Amino acid sequence: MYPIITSVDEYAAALPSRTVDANRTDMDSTALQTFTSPVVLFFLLGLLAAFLRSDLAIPEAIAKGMSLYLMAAIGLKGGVAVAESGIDITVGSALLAGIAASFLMPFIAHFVLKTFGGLDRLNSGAVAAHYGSVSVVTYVTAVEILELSALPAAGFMVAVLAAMETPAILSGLMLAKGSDGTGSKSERAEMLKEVFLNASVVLLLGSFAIGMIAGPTGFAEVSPFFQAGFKGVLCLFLLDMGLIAARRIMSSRAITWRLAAIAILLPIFNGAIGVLVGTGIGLDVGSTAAFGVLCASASYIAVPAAMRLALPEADPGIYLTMSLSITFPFNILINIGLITAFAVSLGGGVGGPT
Amino acid sequence: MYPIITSVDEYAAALPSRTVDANRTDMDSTALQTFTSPVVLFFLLGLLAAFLRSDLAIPEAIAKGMSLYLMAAIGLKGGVAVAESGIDITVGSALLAGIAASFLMPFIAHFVLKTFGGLDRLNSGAVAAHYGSVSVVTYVTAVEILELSALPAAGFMVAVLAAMETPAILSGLMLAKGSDGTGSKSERAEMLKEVFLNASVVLLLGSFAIGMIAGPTGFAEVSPFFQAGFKGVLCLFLLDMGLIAARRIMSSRAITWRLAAIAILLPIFNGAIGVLVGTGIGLDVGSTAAFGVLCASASYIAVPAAMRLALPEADPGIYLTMSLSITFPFNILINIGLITAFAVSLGGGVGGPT
Amino acid sequence: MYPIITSVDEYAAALPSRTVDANRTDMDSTALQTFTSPVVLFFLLGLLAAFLRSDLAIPEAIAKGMSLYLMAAIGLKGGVAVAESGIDITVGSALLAGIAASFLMPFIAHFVLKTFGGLDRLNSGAVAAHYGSVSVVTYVTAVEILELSALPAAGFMVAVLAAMETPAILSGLMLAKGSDGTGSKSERAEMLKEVFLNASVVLLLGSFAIGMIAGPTGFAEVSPFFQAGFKGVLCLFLLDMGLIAARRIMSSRAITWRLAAIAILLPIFNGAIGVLVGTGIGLDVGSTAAFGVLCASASYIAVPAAMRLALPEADPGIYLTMSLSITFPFNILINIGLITAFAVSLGGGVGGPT
Amino acid sequence: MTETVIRKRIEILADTALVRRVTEIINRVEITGWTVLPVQSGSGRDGPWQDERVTGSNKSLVLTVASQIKAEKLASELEPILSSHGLLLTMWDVEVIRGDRF
Amino acid sequence: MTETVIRKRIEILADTALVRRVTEIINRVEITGWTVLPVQSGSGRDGPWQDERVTGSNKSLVLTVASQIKAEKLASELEPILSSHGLLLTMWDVEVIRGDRF
Amino acid sequence: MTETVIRKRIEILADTALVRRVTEIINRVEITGWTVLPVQSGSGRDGPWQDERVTGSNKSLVLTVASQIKAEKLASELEPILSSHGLLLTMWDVEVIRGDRF
Ligand SMILES: Nc1ncnc2c1ncn2[C@@H]1O[C@H](COP(=O)(O)O)[C@@H](O)[C@H]1O
Ligand SMILES: Nc1ncnc2c1ncn2[C@@H]1O[C@H](COP(=O)(O)O)[C@@H](O)[C@H]1O
Ligand SMILES: Nc1ncnc2c1ncn2[C@@H]1O[C@H](COP(=O)(O)O)[C@@H](O)[C@H]1O
Ligand code: NA
Ligand code: NA
Ligand code: NA
Repeated sequence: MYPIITSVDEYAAALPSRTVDANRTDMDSTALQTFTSPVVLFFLLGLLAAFLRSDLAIPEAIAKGMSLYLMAAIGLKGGVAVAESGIDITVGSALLAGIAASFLMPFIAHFVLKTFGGLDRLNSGAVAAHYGSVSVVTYVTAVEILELSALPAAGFMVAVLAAMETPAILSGLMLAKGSDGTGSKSERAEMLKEVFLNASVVLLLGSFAIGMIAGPTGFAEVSPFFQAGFKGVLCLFLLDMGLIAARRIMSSRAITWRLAAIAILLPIFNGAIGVLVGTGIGLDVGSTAAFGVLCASASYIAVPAAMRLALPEADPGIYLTMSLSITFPFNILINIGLITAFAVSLGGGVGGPT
Repeated sequence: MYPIITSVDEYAAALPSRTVDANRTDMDSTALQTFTSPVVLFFLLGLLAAFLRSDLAIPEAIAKGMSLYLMAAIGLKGGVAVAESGIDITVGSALLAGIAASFLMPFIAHFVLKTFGGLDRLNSGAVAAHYGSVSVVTYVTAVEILELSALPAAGFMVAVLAAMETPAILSGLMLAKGSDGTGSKSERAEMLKEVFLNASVVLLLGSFAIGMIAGPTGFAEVSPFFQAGFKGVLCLFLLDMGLIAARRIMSSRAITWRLAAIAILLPIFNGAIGVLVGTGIGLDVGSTAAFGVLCASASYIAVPAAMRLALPEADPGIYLTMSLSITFPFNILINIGLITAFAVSLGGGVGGPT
Repeated sequence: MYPIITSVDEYAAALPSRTVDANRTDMDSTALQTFTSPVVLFFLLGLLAAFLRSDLAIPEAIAKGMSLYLMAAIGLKGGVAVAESGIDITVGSALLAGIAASFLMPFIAHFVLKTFGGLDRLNSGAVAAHYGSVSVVTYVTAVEILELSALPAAGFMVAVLAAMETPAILSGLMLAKGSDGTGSKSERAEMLKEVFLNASVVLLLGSFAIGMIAGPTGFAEVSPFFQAGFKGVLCLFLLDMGLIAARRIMSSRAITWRLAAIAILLPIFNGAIGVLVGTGIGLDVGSTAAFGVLCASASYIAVPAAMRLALPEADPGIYLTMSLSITFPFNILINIGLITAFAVSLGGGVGGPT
Repeated sequence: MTETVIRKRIEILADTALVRRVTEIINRVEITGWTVLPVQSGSGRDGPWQDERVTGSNKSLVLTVASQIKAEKLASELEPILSSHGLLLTMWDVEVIRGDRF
Repeated sequence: MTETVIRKRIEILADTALVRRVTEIINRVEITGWTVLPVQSGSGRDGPWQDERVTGSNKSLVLTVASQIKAEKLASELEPILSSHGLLLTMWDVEVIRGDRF
Repeated sequence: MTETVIRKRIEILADTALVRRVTEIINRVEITGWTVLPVQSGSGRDGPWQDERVTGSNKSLVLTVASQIKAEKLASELEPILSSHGLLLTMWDVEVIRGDRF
């Protein structure tokens, strides 16, 4: 494990050295695009409004509706892209790599959370599950920023996103309860059902399939709704996420500085691993960055819901605050830029940034 | 009545024979368009997700908002179309035919439900009212599919849709309670008010009128919202309808195979009548098909609401499950195609498919 | 004060005389545009549906979502416009004039409400606060109508709108409670916080700032959502406002004919003052009309919320019915047209209508 | 100590479409007011239902506070529609402040 | 006068994700029905929370009316998950009409 | 049999804008928690109202469970704003499980 951890340093080191020459501009422009993009600015507005204790709030039904819209839209777009590009061996490797990453990353997280973080086994397992799984909105924001930087991610990455949601829940539960302690057989079956048929997995894969079947022609009919409106909806959704993230951390009581540090360093570390793996299995630079972002992101929808059922004794004040109030903003504001720069530097080193 | 019922056979017979030569392709392409259209695919996704017991769900406020949007949009578009085309005698005939069909079709339905279906008088009347009235979403979906097949329905059909919502409620109540048994005078007055001023009638006719007043110029201002977004919203709305329809049938206890059969055969029969009448009064092929779909469709919004007030003893487990969980999916997935093919075959036989 | 009040007559007099020659057509066309615009027609539909006691209703979450959308959109557009045009001294004068108008207009209103209106001090103060503050939707509707008349308001007027929301609350409280009676120090501090950080001020100014930072390029990404959809959303929002306004007045018990007269004459008077001030500080005709509309409009969101906290003994049946059910429709349907005509006549008199 | 009096609190679960009929009866027996709460889902003799406002199959909870006498009057006025319309009525004693209002 | 009988009304506040588990237990002890009300926000030992359906951190209130015996059975069946899952259960006597249903 | 203790359940209907003021008082008298339920519509001395969140004219129901002593303290602390702000407070005895929490 240690050699891997030291690669964080490598990763950090890579940024100044490798990117200086050819990729300095890329990184700068990514950072700039991040902070002049309305999408990110609305997120900052949400954070700010909540810190100032404004009563600005988005009705829940609207927020829920927007998240369904965003998932349907990226599923569709991914499916259409795959219908156009066809499927090759990379798709299979990316899916496998995603599933493996989601299942394995919680082990590292669990170790760090128990030792450095000082959490008990139960809470370590619960938090670890969040970091193995993914955040749809982080992914979507990254894809937008990558497109602005002319580094689009491949369409099939949506399927990877869906595939990475759930394996981490299983390993997190194993870590929390011991491999045999995941409850009675019927409970485990219910758990698995919950996990594989949860709303976001079904909607992502379902609309991905619809995109593949309908193809570009079918998509053309609905693209004014699902494509043209996308970024605007993302703005309002991130405004809400900013409000929720900031409000949660202001009322949080359970977060130590050690946990806060983990909530920042773990996504850097996981992101670097993701970029290395993505480059290793031959993804293009945009998809590599997207894969890195998936590894770096932490779930705050599917996994908390599963934990409430399976580990009700674990403290939502810890896992939600870490994933939603620290890691999520850090990823949106800084880490997407870091990961992209790292992917570009590696991709540039191997064979050019496309 | 019997001669009419046998025309179901005629209708069924008409499909293979008349359409074979010239219209085979039309029917095939309609069927194909049905199953590669994102609109229909999202409906299937909803059905599937519910059958798999996924927790996917659309917030009610969003669903309600989408249904208001869809009604405002088709009202507007219809009104603008009439502002462009002007009103002629066909409009009047179509309105009269629609009102007559809505009022009279429950009598046939009531007879079948009481004899073959084995329902009591009360429930037969309640179910019959649903089949005389119309489903806005079925109509909207049909119009989309017809447009893909280059058979657009006339703009004034929206007014026919609105006119057909309520007469069936009156005949259904008469059938359920006896002609004099529709309650006290004040109750009847309240009932009528409810019926003629229910939300969907007011919104459909109101936005139809706005479309006529504003005309193409006024509509241009709002068309990015009401026109460009339309199909996308319809996708998400049908996703929700699929979820609701499938969940209802899974928890249903009251549906016998006889009732299920009626919920499929009645819309075929009513659709055929509608096509015959539409052709008879000289509607173009697209409008004829749309009229057939109106006759075939069963209400699951306005009529259930009225029944809860006027016939609270009738069982929603019967009328909602039949109209929403059997007839509605059957119409969307199969019957729109059948009706269109029949309309084309008749229209082609009379004077060409336009 | 009296010389000012007589200027209402001047204002009324100005309409027939000055506008007859050059501006007759402008006024007529504004009036025409008002009544063929789908935006206004949907408002009328809402009023009508409620008067007929239809059960048409828009879910609250949707209405709230639409109002957030409208504020974000106008904030963004204003910010982008300022990013393009730059800031000059007029911006500062307009902001100062707006703040002064919002703070001072309640004094006149309070006087009229106490004397002619017969209200007690408390309710006079509460109502006066509403008339000093502004209605976002009235402003937005006016901007749409002004654009149809080729008299666009300057982008910075959005900042003026935000600045005018709150000063009136302070003067209204002073009038209601006496200058020292605005409660304990901590209550006053909380009050001020509420007022300056209320949702609409934060969202308007926040998205205004985002528009300035993102500029036209950044806005281009999100313009299909925030620009193309704008008028359509406004239609549905005004439909809801029509329903709410009419339902409220139908169940109102507290409104005398004197209060109704004030609810119509005060916006005429305040609008005229606004146009005079706007012309005086050198705004272009469109911005002058917009400033007049801001002065004429009465708050029905931010101020009622503040009054419930600070003046719970004041009667919402008075202040909400006056501002929402009388002044708001009067402004939308008639006063925007009057104010525009007055601004054009003054602007034309001074130096031509642009 | 705050002075309280005993009143009846009555809660009626009904189809949302029927709420107006219930509140009209509340007004008719001259109870001073009522409050309606939303309901999400439930289950009864007809099996489970979920709030599908699209098909109008949702319910609401009407709550009202009244004197013993008016509460009994309300209950007996509601009785005819209780069974036919599937209402659920519960009623119990509560302490209220400013009891003269009710 | 309308005839009423005394029944227990039980209300259980639970994470929305747990509602199905609660209603399964209600069905298991053969209570005839239940009703779920939405909840907006709250505060307890973990500090305040607001209904953030996005993160699934919302709660619901399950209400059910039953005979004394079934109510006690329900309470004892729920007891194991009451503490571990942070449920809040209150229970009191109410008068109901058509009491034979419960 | 499950052991229960008797506590007071207090429910306060208030303008949503006032909920924070009410819960601050609940915290001040050191009650362990509270829960807020949404309200849809109602009618009182000012006539009927409907939940128009657009104009902020909506209400919420604050429910809290506390010991007799704390409940009385809460009632008397709330009394000054009860009339001026048009609150509706009802209070009754309930059985709770794990009563030591309250
Ligand atoms: N007797 C009552 N029972 C239940 N709710 C009431 C009652 N009286 C008033 N309310 C509620 O309290 C609110 C304020 O009432 P009031 O203070 O009479 O204006 C009303 O809008 C109702 O929602
Ligand atoms: N025992 C019960 N406790 C709470 N709610 C009930 C109970 N029985 C029925 N309900 C509610 O009342 C509705 C109608 O019940 P029913 O009349 O049995 O169909 C159900 O859908 C539930 O929401
Ligand atoms: N005394 C109380 N009265 C009413 N609701 C409470 C009370 N204590 C806790 N709650 C509710 O129960 C939830 C869980 O409480 P706890 O188990 O203390 O974390 C809180 O978030 C509140 O919504
Ligand atoms: Na991850
Ligand atoms: Na029909
Ligand atoms: Na004003």
